[in-house]
Amino acid sequence: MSDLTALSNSYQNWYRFSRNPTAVIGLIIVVVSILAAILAPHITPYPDHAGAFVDFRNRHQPPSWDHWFGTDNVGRDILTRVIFGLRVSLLLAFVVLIIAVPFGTIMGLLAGYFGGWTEIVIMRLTDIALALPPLIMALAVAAVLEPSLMNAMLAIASLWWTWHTRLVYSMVRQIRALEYVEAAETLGASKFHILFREILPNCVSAIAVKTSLDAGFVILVGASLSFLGLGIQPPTPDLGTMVADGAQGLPDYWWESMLPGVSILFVALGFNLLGDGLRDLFDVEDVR
Amino acid sequence: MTALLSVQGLSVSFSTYGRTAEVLKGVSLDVPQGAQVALVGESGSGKSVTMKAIMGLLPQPPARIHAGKIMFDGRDLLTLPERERVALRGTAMSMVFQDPMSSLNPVWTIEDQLTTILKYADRRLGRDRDRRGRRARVIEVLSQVRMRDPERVAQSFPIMLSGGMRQRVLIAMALLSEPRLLIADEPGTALDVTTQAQILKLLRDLVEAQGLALLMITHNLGVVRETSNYVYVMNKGEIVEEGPTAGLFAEPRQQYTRDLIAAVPRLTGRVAL
Amino acid sequence: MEFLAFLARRLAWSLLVLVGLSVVIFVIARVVPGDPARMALGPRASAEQVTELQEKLGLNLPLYQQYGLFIGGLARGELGQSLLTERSVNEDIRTTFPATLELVLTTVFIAFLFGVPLGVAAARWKDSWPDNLVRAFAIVAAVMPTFFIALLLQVLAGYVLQILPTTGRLPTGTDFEANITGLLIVDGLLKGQFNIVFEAMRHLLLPALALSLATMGQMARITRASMIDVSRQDYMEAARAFGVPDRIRLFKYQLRPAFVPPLTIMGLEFASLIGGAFVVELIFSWPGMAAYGIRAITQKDLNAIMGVVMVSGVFFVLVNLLIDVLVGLVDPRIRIRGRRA
Amino acid sequence: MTAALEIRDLVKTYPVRNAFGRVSGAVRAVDGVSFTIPSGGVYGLAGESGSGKSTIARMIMGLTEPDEGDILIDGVSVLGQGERAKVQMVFQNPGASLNPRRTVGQSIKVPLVAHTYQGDRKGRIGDLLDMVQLPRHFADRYPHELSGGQKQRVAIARALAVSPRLLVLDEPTSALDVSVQAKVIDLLEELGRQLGLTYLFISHDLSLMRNFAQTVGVLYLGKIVETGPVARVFERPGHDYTRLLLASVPVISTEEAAMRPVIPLINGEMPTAEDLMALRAGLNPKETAR
Repeated sequence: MSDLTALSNSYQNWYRFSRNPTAVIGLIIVVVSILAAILAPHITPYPDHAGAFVDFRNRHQPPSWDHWFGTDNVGRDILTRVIFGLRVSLLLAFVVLIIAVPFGTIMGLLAGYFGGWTEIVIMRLTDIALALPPLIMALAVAAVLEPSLMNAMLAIASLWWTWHTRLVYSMVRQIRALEYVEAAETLGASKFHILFREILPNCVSAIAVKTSLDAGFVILVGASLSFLGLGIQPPTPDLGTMVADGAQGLPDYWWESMLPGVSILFVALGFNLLGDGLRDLFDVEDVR
Repeated sequence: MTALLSVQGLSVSFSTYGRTAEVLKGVSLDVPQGAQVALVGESGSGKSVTMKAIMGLLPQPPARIHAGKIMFDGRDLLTLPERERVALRGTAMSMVFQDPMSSLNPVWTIEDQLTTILKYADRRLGRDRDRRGRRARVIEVLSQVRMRDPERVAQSFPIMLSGGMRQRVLIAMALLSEPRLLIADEPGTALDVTTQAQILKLLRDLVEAQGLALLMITHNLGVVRETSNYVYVMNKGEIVEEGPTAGLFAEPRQQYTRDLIAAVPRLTGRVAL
Repeated sequence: MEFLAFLARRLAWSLLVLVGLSVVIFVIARVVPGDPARMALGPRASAEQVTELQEKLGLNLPLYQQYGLFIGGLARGELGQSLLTERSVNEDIRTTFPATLELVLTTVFIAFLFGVPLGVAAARWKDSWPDNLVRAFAIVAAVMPTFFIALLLQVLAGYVLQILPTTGRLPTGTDFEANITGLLIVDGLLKGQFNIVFEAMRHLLLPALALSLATMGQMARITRASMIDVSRQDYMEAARAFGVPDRIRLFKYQLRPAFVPPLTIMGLEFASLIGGAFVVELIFSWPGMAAYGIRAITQKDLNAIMGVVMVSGVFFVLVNLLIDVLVGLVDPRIRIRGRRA
Repeated sequence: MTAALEIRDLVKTYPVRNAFGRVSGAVRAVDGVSFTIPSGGVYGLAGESGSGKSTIARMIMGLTEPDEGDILIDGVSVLGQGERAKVQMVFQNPGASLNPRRTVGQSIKVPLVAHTYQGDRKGRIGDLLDMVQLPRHFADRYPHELSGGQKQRVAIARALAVSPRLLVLDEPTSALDVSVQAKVIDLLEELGRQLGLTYLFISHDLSLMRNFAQTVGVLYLGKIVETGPVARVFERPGHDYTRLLLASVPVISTEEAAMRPVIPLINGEMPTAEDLMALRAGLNPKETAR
């Protein structure tokens, strides 16, 4: 009986989700991008072009049947490098969010529920982080240490958690005032129970929506960073770097910068559409 | 004498997610000129839908009116052109909103909101009144609802006023253009009992003094007795019983009404059933 | 009174944020591995040269004393010497900041000018084609990498159509000194040189547009959501029940209470606008502070980096204080209660 | 016999801050309140918003600590004790007092886990649902699948899970329709008899109080202004505020109407409590525009 209602609930959710065309498109883009990134060595037409490969006879080839996205200034297949570049982008988003989301959520729960000095300290930290854009932070760190993917991820994650903290904090402040939290307190429930069993489940949908949107934005920050030459270093393919390098050949060799640029746009769009679809599905208030 | 407002066989359905539910099934009720009529029902009875249909505030879709007439002053509101219908709103018939906390715009002063309403009501009625005239009328109406310092209230933003005072402002809002019919949606239920009593007395006094017709929509049988002399009892989209208030309360004929009255706790203590 | 107290409180918090920011910047610059003096001088410098520079920069002192020196300098508005330009960082920022300011202000102006009406239109025609169009625009604008938009605009307008300049603030060789406010448009107006104003605007258009698209989409989205939120309030239905016309309801009753979220978000967006300016200035050869910052970063010019980040932070904080005042003007509840809802 | 609940001179003040956050004074939300409820009794606390009734409930539940005074349950002071299994609470709004993401069973299990109930928890949940006359399979339902009255029954079941002595009922039926209210009140009375429960019933609904409580205390601005057996207080009210409250109740019969005290009108209008007090004290009612 209960299993049936639960099942019909999730079926209903899926039905509503599947009726939302933008959300479905978003999901497809996300899934295809992730699969392509994972399977890159097996599905790309010229896997060896991912490294320091040179073929000057084939440089600056416009898009063709052999090279769907054309070739770059040393003759490498751009489609291959875009797909390998996705790996870097998605890895960046994954690592940043796997650090930032749980940490930010816990900080938000603590600040929102306990109040007092916990709240003051945590929320002032988030205020400071607001004044410091992730891109500039990552740039500064890259300058002082050395430009690398790891440093970029750490620099971005070190600020990104604050956005989740602010989201969860404001939700907890609302939820804490509801009677069911007070009821749990009068029933003698532990603080752990109240935070993780009563409050957190009511924040999960909003966190999911935000995480999906964030994945797109982290990818954009990462691409900007490498566009400025402070991301992952060559010859590893990276979308931002490809746009920057290709820009030297504008407007004649437009595909060398435009197609990697469109690819970034495409992946970020996928995560955004997915997040928007989830928002409609969960009926979450506007986050971000 | 024909009634000022006469709802005849009104049927309304709501369609959501492909399902259609009939929420009003042939509702008929009359509000004669200068009479005080109550429409009482529990949640989900259809009383709010009836009220919104009369005011022309039903969102269509999802709602659909598929039968009936709403006669006001001899004209059927449902077939009236939209312009003429809008012209009646807030002028010939107007409404006292329920929730004093959320029914006033928080970013404009009371005077600003009342004069705006008056300005467009005047325009529809072809009345010529300048800014100063409008202001004077607003102050006049605010004193009619027994506001002690109408000038200061007019200058206030809603959050500077107590719940009771905001409810008075809502009543003043309804009185601005000298309506003939006042539709009251559970005024005072969001307030404390003593404040509610003040509001109900004020409403009663105003209606009697100005000879207005009143349609009181409520779930509270006590409020019905305090404010009306004729009552319609509604359940599941239908009028189950009607009659003069005192008589109906003393001798309900239908089982539903009997149960409803029996469920109300009495100030005198338990009644032997 | 309550409002003044609110602003005073916000001001106090802002100062705290700035102190926090200075600590963060200091930590990044000093505690991370590597010797700033060695980094600045490069691997071929002699040990004496490094020691000399260390002493000059106070790097041989204990950390808390170094922070003391740093914050003391900040308090006096002294950002130290740039290792790269060998001028004071103050001087460098004073010459470059107005260009960035002009760019960012124009961007905000454009974002608001188009974003808010788009949001209003989307809310007004919710779920029909104008709404869908605005929502699609907002999403695409949000996910377009700023550098990509900038390149695209540069190619389109600069190379293909050839109607707008794609680099700098003025045509090369223009003899004009913006020595009043540093903003070309303002100074041009003040000096009555309208051709300068015109040229400055022409040069501003592309970079400002590139920088504003994402924020414009954001404004449209927030305005739409906020308008829809307000449209569900009881007072909107009341206004309708009293026969207040559509137009008045939309602009007077709905837009004003709905205006607070876009304003607030605009304030928060400033941080990412400054971030975006780093990219846009580089692409359009804009002689601003962000471009200076990028150069400082690639050359490991520590004082300059710290200066640029600190000035961005101060700018952000000031803008948000201004926004608090605006929000108070728009919404009397904040004025009266002295806090946000 | 010791009282199930004894409240002694309870005081709770809240600091008043000026615009700059400085403490500039204090409001006495609860100002020297004392009462006792004998075991198995029903004590009604009547008051309007701002009277301090919710603050009293919160202090009894241990959600707020009083500044002065003592709270004794079965003759033992409970101040400073964290959990109070002997006293449980039913909240005003059944829609908000159950977590929307948790099933009825999960909600009822919370106190069982918190107070380390040793027996068969699943069986106990079923028994509790039986007690509040809901089908046992409701344990798997989510709150949004229930009606308001059903939710309030679940809240009662949850409060009874650890066999408390005393239930604090904070306006338990004010969000319900009258017909549903009557059934919930019947249930509470029956449970009270069966389990020997003591009730503290907090409400602004005097008619309901007349029917449900045996003793009533009328709370005004943090003080009990009148107390006594409910029939005596309602038939011969001794305090002006009680009279005003009674006169304000909308009633449905002439007998009830005859019972309401006559209140002097001020400017042709029902006075506010402040005005009435001021009038009695011989002062001119002052203008009260806030």
